[in-house]
Amino acid sequence: MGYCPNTPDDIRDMLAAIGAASVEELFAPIPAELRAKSFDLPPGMSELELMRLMREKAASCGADVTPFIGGGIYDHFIPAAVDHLASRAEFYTAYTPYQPECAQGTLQALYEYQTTICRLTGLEASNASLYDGGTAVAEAALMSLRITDRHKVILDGSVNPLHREIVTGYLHGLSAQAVDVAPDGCVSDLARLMASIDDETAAVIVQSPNFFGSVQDFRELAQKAHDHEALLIVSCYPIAMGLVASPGEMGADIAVGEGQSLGNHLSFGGPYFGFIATRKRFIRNLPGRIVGETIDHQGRRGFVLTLQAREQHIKRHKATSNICSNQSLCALRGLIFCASLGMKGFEDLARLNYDKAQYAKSVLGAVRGVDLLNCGATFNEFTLALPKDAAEVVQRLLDKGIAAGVPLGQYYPGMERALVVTVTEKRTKDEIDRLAALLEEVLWS
Amino acid sequence: MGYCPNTPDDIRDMLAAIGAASVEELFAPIPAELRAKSFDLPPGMSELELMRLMREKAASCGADVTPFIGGGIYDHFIPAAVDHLASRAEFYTAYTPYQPECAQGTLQALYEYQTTICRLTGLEASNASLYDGGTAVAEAALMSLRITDRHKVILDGSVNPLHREIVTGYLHGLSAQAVDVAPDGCVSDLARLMASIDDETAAVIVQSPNFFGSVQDFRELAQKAHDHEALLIVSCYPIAMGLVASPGEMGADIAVGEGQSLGNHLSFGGPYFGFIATRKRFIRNLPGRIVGETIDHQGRRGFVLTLQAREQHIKRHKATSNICSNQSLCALRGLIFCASLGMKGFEDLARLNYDKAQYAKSVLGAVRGVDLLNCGATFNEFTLALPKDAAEVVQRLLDKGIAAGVPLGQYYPGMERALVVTVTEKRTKDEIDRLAALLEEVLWS
Amino acid sequence: MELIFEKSVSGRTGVRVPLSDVPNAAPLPDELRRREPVRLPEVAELDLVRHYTNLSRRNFSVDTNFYPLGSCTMKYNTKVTENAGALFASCHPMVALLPGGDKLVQGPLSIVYELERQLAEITGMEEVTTQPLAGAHGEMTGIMVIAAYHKARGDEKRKYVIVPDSSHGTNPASAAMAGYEIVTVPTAPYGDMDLDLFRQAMNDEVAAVMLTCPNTLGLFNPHIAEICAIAHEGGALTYYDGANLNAILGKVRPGDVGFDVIHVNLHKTFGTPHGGGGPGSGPIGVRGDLVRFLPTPRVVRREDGSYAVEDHPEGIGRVSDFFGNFAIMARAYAYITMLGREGLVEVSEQAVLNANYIMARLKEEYDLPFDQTCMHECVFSASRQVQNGVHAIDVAKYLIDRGFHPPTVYFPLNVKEAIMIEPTETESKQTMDAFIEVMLEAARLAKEDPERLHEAPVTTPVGRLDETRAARMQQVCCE
Amino acid sequence: MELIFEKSVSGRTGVRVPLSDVPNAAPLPDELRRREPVRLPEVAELDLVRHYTNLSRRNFSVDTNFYPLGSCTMKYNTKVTENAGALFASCHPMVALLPGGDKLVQGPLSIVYELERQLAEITGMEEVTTQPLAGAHGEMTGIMVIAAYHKARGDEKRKYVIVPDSSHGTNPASAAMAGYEIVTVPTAPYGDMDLDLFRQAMNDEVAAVMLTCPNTLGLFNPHIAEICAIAHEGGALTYYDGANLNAILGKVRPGDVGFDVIHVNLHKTFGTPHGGGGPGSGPIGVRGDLVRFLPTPRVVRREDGSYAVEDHPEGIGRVSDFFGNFAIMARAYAYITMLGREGLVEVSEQAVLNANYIMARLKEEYDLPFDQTCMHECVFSASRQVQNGVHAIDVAKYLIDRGFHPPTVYFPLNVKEAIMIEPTETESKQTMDAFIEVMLEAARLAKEDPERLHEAPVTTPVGRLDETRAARMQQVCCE
Repeated sequence: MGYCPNTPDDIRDMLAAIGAASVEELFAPIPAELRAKSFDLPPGMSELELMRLMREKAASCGADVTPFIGGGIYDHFIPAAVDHLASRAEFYTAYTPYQPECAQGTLQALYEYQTTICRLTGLEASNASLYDGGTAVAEAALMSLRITDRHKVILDGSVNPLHREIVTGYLHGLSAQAVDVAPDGCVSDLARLMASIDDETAAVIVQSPNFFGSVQDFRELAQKAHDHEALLIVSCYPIAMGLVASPGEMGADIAVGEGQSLGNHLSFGGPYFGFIATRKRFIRNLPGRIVGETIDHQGRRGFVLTLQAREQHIKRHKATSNICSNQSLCALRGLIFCASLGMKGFEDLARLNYDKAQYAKSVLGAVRGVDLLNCGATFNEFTLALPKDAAEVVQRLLDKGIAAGVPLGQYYPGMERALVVTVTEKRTKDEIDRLAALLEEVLWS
Repeated sequence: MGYCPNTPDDIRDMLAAIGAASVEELFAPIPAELRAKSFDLPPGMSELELMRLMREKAASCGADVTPFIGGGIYDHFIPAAVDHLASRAEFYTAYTPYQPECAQGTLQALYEYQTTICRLTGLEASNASLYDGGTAVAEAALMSLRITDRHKVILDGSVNPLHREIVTGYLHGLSAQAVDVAPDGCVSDLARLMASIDDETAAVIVQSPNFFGSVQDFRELAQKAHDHEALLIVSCYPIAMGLVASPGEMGADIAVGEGQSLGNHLSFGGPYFGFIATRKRFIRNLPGRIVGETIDHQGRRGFVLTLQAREQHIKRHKATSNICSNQSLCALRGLIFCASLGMKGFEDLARLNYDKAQYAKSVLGAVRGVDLLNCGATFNEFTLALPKDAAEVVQRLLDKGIAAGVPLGQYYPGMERALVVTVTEKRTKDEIDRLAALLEEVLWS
Repeated sequence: MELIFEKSVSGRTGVRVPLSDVPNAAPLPDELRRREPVRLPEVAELDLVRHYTNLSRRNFSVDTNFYPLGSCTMKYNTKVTENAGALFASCHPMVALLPGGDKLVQGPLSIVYELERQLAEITGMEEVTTQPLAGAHGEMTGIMVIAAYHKARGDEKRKYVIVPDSSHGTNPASAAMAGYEIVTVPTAPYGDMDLDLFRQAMNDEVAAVMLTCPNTLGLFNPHIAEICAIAHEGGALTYYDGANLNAILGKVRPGDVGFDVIHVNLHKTFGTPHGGGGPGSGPIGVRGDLVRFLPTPRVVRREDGSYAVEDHPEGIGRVSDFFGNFAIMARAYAYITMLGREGLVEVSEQAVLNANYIMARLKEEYDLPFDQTCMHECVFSASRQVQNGVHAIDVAKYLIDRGFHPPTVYFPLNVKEAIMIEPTETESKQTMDAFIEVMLEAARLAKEDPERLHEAPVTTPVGRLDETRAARMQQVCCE
Repeated sequence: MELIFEKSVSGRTGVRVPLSDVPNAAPLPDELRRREPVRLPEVAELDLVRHYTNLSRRNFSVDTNFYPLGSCTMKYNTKVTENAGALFASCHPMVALLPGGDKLVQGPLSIVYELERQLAEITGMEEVTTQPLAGAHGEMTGIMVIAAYHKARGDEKRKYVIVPDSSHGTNPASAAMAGYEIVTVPTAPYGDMDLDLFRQAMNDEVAAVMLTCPNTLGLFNPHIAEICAIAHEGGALTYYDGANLNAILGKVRPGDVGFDVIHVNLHKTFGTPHGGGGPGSGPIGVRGDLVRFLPTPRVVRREDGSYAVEDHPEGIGRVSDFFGNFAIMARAYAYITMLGREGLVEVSEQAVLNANYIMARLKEEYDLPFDQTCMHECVFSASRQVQNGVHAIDVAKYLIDRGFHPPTVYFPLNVKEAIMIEPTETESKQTMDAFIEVMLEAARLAKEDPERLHEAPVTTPVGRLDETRAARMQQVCCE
């Protein structure tokens, strides 16, 4: 017996009420020739044995490696309260708040989440979450096509290559054009980006900080895009928003990003959440669910899913997106994370990331033969030029329990000796110093 | 700043309302000469640093040792639901249910707990928990003094020596007499116990299964005690109650025990809980809190703390005990554990313990030079006679990552070569076989 | 209840940020710096905890209420699988993509691999990818695979995808996202997609047919093999929406029937919690000759038994950043492993039994448009109650007052005043009996005291909310 | 709500028991076997989870409500300390007592040792033992230590322990458990134990004087040094009940003042949750020449920095099985370590500020028997309200309806209609203002509409319960 509660007596009584002789009889509508030809799975096990198995697997999950890696996903501190609150059963065992009267918990939390995203990004309207950072960039691209009724998107080469691949796939199906503009070293080639914009352009997509860690000023780019009635889409790293000018400040029309760093565990790739925010006038073009404020007949404030006419369950193939299940619980974690730090704490956290990365720059840049690639200003990532193949160096350092960074060769042919190093607030000075020492050792001994 | 929420503005406003110039002024009632001469503690740290420190400490806590040890505390399976439910904030951040209308959660749960303890022990009235197994035996002894108005307690030597030490301490203060009766090998010396009972005897205290693992029939002992208007107190191991005759069936007047094995983590010694149950006619002599059923003015069923006239906050020095804070949350875990297994599951679990221990007996008893001490019937513990000093053997096996058992020499002089081995349902056949192999190796190579 | 922002007090701090052990760095250039701090709420940890604890208490959920939300499979998710999923919290996915990194993450890679094998066996497909992050994402991925297949064959003319009118809205939306135009086929009086109309709609410009089976009426379509044959004959591929897979575990495998692509909702069928609307997870399975089009990367098992991450050069590329919603997948893997073969078969048998029981008990009082044995869910209509001015929504709101989450209402679209009930296998007869009592009570009240139903709910923190106002105001964040 | 036993259905199973990998053994002899299985509830895991989740929702708690329960120090407990305490779940205490076992449990042993050092510094005592499992258990242990001290000196005549009439009931009860007779000294008009009456009560048969300071009126007794001196002069020792230690961290150390023994409640002062009534933890600290009487075993630090468990042969023996409620101690250790010196001082300062603020704001409407600066709590009397037939209990019940846990009422016994309010340092001015509003509202209602208060609470699952009936019925378990 599995986890089904009904006893043989229950089953007998239920069959009698149905008027069926057996449970098997209920499957009579399935023609015999359609029956499963195989169902070859092992027998089940109890909780105790299951956890024994799962713990074995978790023992080999790389959790003991010191991560100086990012690539969109960051090893940040998560306050204990986040886990405690997000694991309230009333949150995680509920579904989409279709019945608002008995879902005000989820709805108000999502409204607060939307507010948080608007404030982080400096924009006016957020939805209730998307899948992840990569699909968020893709959804933003599609959104720009809808808004402008154009078919060309300019994609900066310093946007996360994993995200670019997803965007390309999404655009491909719609026969829209993605124009790639290669970066200039570690920074966006703003001149070429601007030169690429024309009256066919739906949007320019950039990232801040970019995949190499650089932070740039996109105000002029925004102006140029707007001159052509194109949109500026900025993918941003939310923790950086404590210190770095927001997409809104930069003139972006749509801001997106990977929300993982806001209180979501690394979890080998997910679940995380994507966020998207835009100007209020584009709200009807947002994909996914949106929570809005309203009142009941007694004038009490309440929250509901709103503007559902955009969505697939109403609009079907004319919807702004196919998204249905989103990443609510991860968005809730993001909200609680932000609220637990607060205005000051969030800024302090960003500064700590910045300070630690600047320290790491100085220490790693001082390793014999290692140069900093000129990336301009950076936040908590930066790119090193090594005197040897970065992939080899990383592999040798992995054997010493340290993930030294992401080697760029696999994403940027020609950059085989470049290494993007990430330093979050969780990396201690000792760990940074140790990385420098080991790097020296691996390079020269 | 620590974890206090008030801002400088709040503090200023509050001081104004109070009419004080400073917070320090509020401490003016404390004469200067009484002020602290030192308060030499290090500065605080953040969550991140704290958890780093605590994880370091937890890395050296013996959790990787395979435990074949008990001594009253057992490594049992805990269903995942127990942690999830007992960590509901409404349970663990509440206090004693003094205001029953807003504490029906705790009160009903404790009523269910009391019912569970009554059913486990085969008795009629339980309190809402005591501190632990040892103090529960002591409280039962004191209870027998109150009921009989006598001053002598007969204490079987096969009762857990840690518990006996506590009982002796409690009785000592009250100038009551504890008569120790040495066990006959691994079993209670029933004849001597019976012979010790006289008309001065308040109670006889035995344990089932006893410290050596043996299970005995106490019916005749109960009869003899009752003939002298003395009580029989049985300390029992709750998991064994799935298979072994209950204290009630054996004729006990008071049953007590250590509740840890019911869903409470090992946690280096606590918190656990002690339980106590008795016949209904002795209910007013129970120590500690008791929850009772009642109704409100609309006839709705509800639960309250009852018979409080026994307790220290009412009766002060004439109370049945000084206990105030008990181990509610641990008792709740015990309740949820029992309910999650249910009638059948609880019996199956007990049988599994029994079967595994019987298997271990056969395998370990077959190790060259090792004998089973004649313990009669056992549940999930048994005593081996080794050909060498058991303490040495245990120490050598500890180095191999296995806690082979509790050597008896430190508790029973003369039994230096005896070893009590515990086998719960969590020990696998492979682990048992490995213990046998390693024992052979340690003894002979 | 106030918003967390409304509880903010200037200068109040919550969780402490770690202290710095490095020197302060020179600031960012002015033009790159944020002008003002992010206006996040300034609350103490206690404020935070009390706020979200109390907010959570304003939700119905599976752990607190029976939640027979049709088409959502709101089954109970065991706590042990929740714990299993949490074991991998500290595992950085990028490690797997580093040179030599795969050997450090053998545990999670084995779960990806084994889960894909389990799902392949369960669905009768050749290979599975766990990359899609939700059901709709799986649908889109599946249609992208189908598009790649046609393209690889040089078959460029196909621009239509056929869906029945009873399908989930995600089906047409996903196909549209993948660049197709939609042809909708109506439901026949017997409750399934009209076979004749489907035949008429098929032509050599159709790329795929998307079906949900059992369909959204909870009915098993006995013609699915025939539909597959017709589609294949026309050169189209067939897509199986696995939303309702919970009904047929071990009974039917879409791959055996002739479907080419399937997605499964781990959060519906395989016991992972719904999280207030997500995260889900929507792996897709494909038949043999579509395997090469699956997204990159793939987790493979080497001959020595170890696992590796490989590029999949002919595939459609990446549809999400890494391997999917891994912690959700780990829960599903744990669920499948714990239940095993017998347990999974029991899931479907009991889910179907429970649905038929509710159907049998309620059909005297509620119209049953398709009165036949149902699978895991049954669809009533409140049309009889409408005669007294009581609509499906009124019954739904009354259920809230009585402690039950309402069924899905007004879906599927092809049933007027639809009330779609899916009890799932994890609910007992006793719970269903209590629900049935209240449903019958609602039917009685519809006749005797319809106002009671119109006023519901009265036990919730807010009554029925003005949705029109919300749409008009577009107040989606606080100032 | 039904009892879990009432939800039981014969034959239903919950969590699966592990399968056996060993042969079935021959059964126990008949006379040793249980006759019938234990009648535990037969429920599915979902039933279990829904039952206890919903049951939990019938509680007020710190995480959901302001809980100003005087004398209980219901402060907010941070979640990180909760996590810290859970890290040692799999650590078997018996390992520490095995030969050579101490080296495997250095982590937890270091916590026992360091926590004892922290508490010694905080209280100004020489050494501390963490063995006592709650405050009252600490009191008894402390009195046992005092008894051992007198006995070791051959001073066998002392048979009395003096307590003030305002003391917690545990003080006299604990002393009685340790074999002493109790002498109660009344409170003087100035709110503290009457010094003259105390002097009269002192003689060479007194073993100890037990004091709570600040006392249960929330007042600091400026005569404590004098009391200690008088006691010591008479050969008695002084016991400091640390229940109210939260008021004086870093301000006063009982050891400095002259107290010989102290217990501290980790669950009050040091940030561990109260668990619905327990577990607590009640370490005691003693002055130098009492150290040898502390219970066995002791955790010691060897010269090489490692920790060991040692017998303590002159001690009073064991008062609990191992080292105390360790997981609670670990939380307290984490709390003290996280807050540090400044944080702990701030605790007391803010706790005292908060209490004085509430006192100042309410004293216009509620009688304040001792109108002077209070420490961490303040005690009002509802005697003014009694003139309108409204008692302390009515105010308390009305607070429940308004979402606040009531203060302690009818304690201390030396104040009629006592209302004892302890906000603690973790509550904000805003929360207290909301509470104050409702308290003032209750005072207004007492004059204008006393019936409203008599009827309260009306928002809870049950109204006021018939306690007399409960005591008469003695229904303490279900059949």
